[in-house]
Amino acid sequence: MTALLEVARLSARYGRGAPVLHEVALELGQGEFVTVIGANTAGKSTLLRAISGVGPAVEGSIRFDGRELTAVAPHARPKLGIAHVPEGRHVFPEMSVEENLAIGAHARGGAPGGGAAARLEAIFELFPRLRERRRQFGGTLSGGEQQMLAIGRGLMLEPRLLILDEPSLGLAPMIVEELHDRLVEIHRRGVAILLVEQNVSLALSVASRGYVLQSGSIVLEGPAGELLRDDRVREAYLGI
Amino acid sequence: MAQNTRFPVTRRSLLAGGAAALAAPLAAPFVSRLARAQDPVNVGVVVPLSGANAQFGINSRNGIQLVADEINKAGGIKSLGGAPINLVVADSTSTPATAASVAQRMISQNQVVSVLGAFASSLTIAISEVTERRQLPLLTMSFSDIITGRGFKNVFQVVNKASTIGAAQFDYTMAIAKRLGVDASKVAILYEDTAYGTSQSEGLRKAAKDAGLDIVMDEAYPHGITDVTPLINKLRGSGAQMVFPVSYLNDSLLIIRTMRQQGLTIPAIGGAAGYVIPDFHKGLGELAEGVLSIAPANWDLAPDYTDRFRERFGYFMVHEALEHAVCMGVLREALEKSASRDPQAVREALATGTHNEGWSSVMTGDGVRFDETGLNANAFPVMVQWRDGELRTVHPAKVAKIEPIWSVKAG
Amino acid sequence: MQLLQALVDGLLIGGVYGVVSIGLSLVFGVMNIVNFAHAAFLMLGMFVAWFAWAFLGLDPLLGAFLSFVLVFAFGCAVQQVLVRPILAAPQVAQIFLTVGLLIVLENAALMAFGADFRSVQTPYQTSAFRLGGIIVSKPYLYAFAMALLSGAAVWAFLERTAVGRAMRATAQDPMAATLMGIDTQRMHRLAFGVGVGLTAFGGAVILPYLTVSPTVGSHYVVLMFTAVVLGGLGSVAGAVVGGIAVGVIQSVSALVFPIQLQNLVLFVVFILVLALRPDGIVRRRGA
Amino acid sequence: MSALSLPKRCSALARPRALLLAALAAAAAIVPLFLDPQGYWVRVLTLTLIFAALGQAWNIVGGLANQISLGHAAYFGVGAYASTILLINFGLSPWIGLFVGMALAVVVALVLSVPTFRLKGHYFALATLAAGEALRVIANSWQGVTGGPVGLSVPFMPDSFWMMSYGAPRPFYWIALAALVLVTLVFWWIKSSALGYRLRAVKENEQAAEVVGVNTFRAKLWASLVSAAATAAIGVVYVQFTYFFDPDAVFGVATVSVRLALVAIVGGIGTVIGPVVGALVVVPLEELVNAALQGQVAGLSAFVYGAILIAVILVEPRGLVALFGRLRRGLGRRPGGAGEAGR
Repeated sequence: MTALLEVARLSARYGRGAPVLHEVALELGQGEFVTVIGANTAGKSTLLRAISGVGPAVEGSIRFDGRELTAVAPHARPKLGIAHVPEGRHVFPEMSVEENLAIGAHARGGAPGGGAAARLEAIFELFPRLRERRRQFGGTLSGGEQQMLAIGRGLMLEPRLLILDEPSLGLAPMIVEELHDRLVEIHRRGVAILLVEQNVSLALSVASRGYVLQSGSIVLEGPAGELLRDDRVREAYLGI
Repeated sequence: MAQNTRFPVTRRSLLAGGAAALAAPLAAPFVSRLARAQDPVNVGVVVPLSGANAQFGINSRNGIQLVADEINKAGGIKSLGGAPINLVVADSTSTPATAASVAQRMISQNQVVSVLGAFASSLTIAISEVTERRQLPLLTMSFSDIITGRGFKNVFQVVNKASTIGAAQFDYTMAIAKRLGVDASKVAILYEDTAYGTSQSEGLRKAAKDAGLDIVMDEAYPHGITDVTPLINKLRGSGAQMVFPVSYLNDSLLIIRTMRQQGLTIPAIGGAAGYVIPDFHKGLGELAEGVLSIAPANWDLAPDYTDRFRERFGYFMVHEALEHAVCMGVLREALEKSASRDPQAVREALATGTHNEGWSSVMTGDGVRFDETGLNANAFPVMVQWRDGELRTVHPAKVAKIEPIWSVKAG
Repeated sequence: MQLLQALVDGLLIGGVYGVVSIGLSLVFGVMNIVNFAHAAFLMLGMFVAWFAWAFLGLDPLLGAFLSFVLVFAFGCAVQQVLVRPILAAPQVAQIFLTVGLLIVLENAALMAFGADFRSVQTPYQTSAFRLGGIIVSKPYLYAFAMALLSGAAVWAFLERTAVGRAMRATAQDPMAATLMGIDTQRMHRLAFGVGVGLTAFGGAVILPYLTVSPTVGSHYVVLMFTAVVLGGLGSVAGAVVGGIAVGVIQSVSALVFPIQLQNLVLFVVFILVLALRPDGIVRRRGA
Repeated sequence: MSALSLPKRCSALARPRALLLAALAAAAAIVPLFLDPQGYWVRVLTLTLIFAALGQAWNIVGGLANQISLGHAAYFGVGAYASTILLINFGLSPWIGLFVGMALAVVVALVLSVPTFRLKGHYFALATLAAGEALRVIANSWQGVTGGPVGLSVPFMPDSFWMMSYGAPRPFYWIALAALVLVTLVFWWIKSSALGYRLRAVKENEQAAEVVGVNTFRAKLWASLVSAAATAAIGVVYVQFTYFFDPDAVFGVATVSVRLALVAIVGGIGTVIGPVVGALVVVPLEELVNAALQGQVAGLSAFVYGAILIAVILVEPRGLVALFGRLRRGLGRRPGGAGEAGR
């Protein structure tokens, strides 16, 4: 079986600055849950943005389901089954929760109704809070609710790969745990997940495999459990 | 468009092709200044060919072009060995400083003997500051009182001043009303707050005051007004029996239409500009019928001449075209009389005697004679009226082509 | 009574100001660009309607639809060729690109259509309804009705259709919109096209009481900016409210101040509103 | 004056550039000796210098603090009217009128600062636009003082330095050159002073600047007062040179406000040389296009002028100075261009 996502020799830079990513290689199997950890400026977000196409120009190759992504326009990538929940959530502040979710349906080419209604129902089941808040504007939600909305909005795309960038940033610990439970649930339903998370221990506890990104290069990779026990990881990211 | 007549390409710009055309003015100082007898006499024409006044600029250019072509066809300036007239036409834009630069360019690069233009008073005044310092005659049909009111020696105004035209707008109307037995004692004055509107309304106001009439409304409105309803509401409340609007076309149409919408059937006696151009009748149709307006001159006073314009350009010779044609006609006479290309000699010839040959005779008042300020002392305004789709002269009686009527078409 | 009349007049004319300003607001909202050439598209719409009247005998109220379609298509092209390349450029460059566009469009129209002042003749343009002592001008009322109709259509488009929603998403967060599979460049093109098309529509419906010439747009530039700023840049509903506010201010201020100063009154209100409520009188844009 | 206290900074780096500029100014000063003193080119070059100086004055707020003012005509017109009214009614020398005009412009700038300084980006641009237009309406309506829409003519006088009156353009060339040099020095001085540092902070991130203790309101105010005063002073020179003006010629949006910002923008805002380069392109270009296409179809010259402006901005949105830099480096790519998705 071919990998769902195959990143090879990926380099990226902003303008004429120093490269932010340098020859990165990464692989993610069908339905796999992978996390990328690293320091703040390691280039994690840039890597995710490169995959969804909203980052800087890149060199190298990104293959999704065997197809070269670098030649696909950014806005066409969600249609292939990639949903990217960006850092900072980026919900549409002046749209209701329902409308935020409906945007996802639009990208799938369908007007609300039919399959979209069922997906909406599934998302409301996953995040009951969103159902309560369905008429509220995105901008008026709490941070945790916004994060749920952002994830729900991504799920409306019926992705095969869900990319999450720092979903727990700025959220209370209780909510973070709830969120990760939901991620596990989403993964259980067959969606592959690529997670970037500052909360390294949490990330490694939910993911099956992990990569360590340092100064734009992958320095370490392996099963999550191994990484969690790795001294270098423990020292650098877990503060132990 | 019929107006898009091209102008004779100068020798210089023929030499300079493509992008090099941009460099042509640079080369001018090095072009030989030696003038042989058959070398053309360069005449500068500075008129607005872009911006809000473009239509009037194009009309003016057409008038001048017509006369210049006629002169050349008839053998040029005979006293200069048959030298043809070469018009150097440029866009004044609507900025006075640009108009002045253009004039300066014509004087130093094209060695023009005289400048004609520039329709709008502000542009003409700016140009006159240059021509006066360069001692070169400027012929204009701009109305402003300032033009010949500064003691300049080199500016010649072939039409009456704005204050005279404004006064005539009022006095003639009263004369017509009296003759037709119409009661008119309460009047309203509306004018756009431009140089033209302001200075003409001053003459109008003074004449109304002198006549002891009740001015029940006297209001300026911003140029480019997009809704005159507040103005007409005020007019309706004022009880005026007639209104004197001084405005360009858009406002004049708005004013007349809004008056009719509100059932206000008092006559509007226009202040030239917007009221005496073909677009006025085209825009209002039936409603234009019977509308009176003052005008500095009118085509029907010399149809043998002005019909040539209609033939060539497809519309009647509007007054700015006519008066600019007169400027060109007067200049031709001065060139003939002076037999010189020296601007000062031409100025002397302009300032002396009466010019009444050919196109010079088309202006009101038996030819053009400039007083010591440079104002045409012979000219007088006329009252014109839209009748059967034509603009006809109805007053003063000595030049009137048909009898005026006092009627207002309701919508 | 005078005040009532002034309010009615202000409302009618203001509704039109509002609708011609929607496009300016929409383009700003979606692309963050202040389009100084916007009024030139009003002029184009008026010309289309005039030619439709002169050669097809179409009343401008109907010709307005043609104006919308043609100017919409033209606007999409302008966005693609001229505006798109400078979306990431400094604000000043954007301003001056649109200023250059204004000069180009005005003078292209001058070369293509000539400098004549053209106007149409319609049976209703000099009549009015009388309700009690209040005079309601027919051409103003029709223009107002058509304007509100088109404003409502745009509102419905933005609020009720998937494309409209995608456009709003692009305005609120272009990156998130891209991540949701929205082609933001297409949205920009559409927004620009709809924006200038709507203005062209507004230009057509006011043609029965106005004249068109290449520079007619210049009379509307300041009114449009005032309307959108009063309503809040980027807000569609705000543009309509702002437009009506402009119309009413103009018309009511004429009762108190000399009409010559109507724009001065407007500017003072404009600056005061900006100073006190920089985001306009209608609503606050979200984060 | 604390904001303007000059730091001990006359670095080695600044010196060769200062010498270069001095040499340029000296070379510019002798140019008119080779031209017809009454002629067209002296006139065009004088207008170029005037607009270069205006662009430089605008640059103080527009370039250093990125406050895009579209209302500088307000100051320009106030200077023009103040000195001319005093000259006509009291025979006062325009040199004195110049200071009165500067003082009035400072007052106008103070008044405008209150409602406009909180505004950002487009809002600031639009508010200043409205302010300039408001003054135009006032000048147009206040006929008793300003002459109203008819405009004002500078009285015809014999050549005199004291009355800033000359029949030929040449002396104005030197006055305009002096004005440009002065404004450029002021710009330079501010740019390298503590005030310039604060303005840069405003430009980069106003909130962050506030947090680290920069009084951004004061910084912007100083810059705009200096800019307003300089603009008014040049306004006086302009009307003495053109002899006649009406409200639209000195308070107009297109004729003044947009034009002088355009000069700075085409050249490259925030740079010392930008407005000079911009004026050297914008002003003569308009004349050359007008001259080359004279007598052609109405509207063609303005059309071509507009098209060239668009082309310049499309090729390099950051102005000609940046373009020259790019050409010198021989690099085709421009940083910060293209790439819209992540806007």
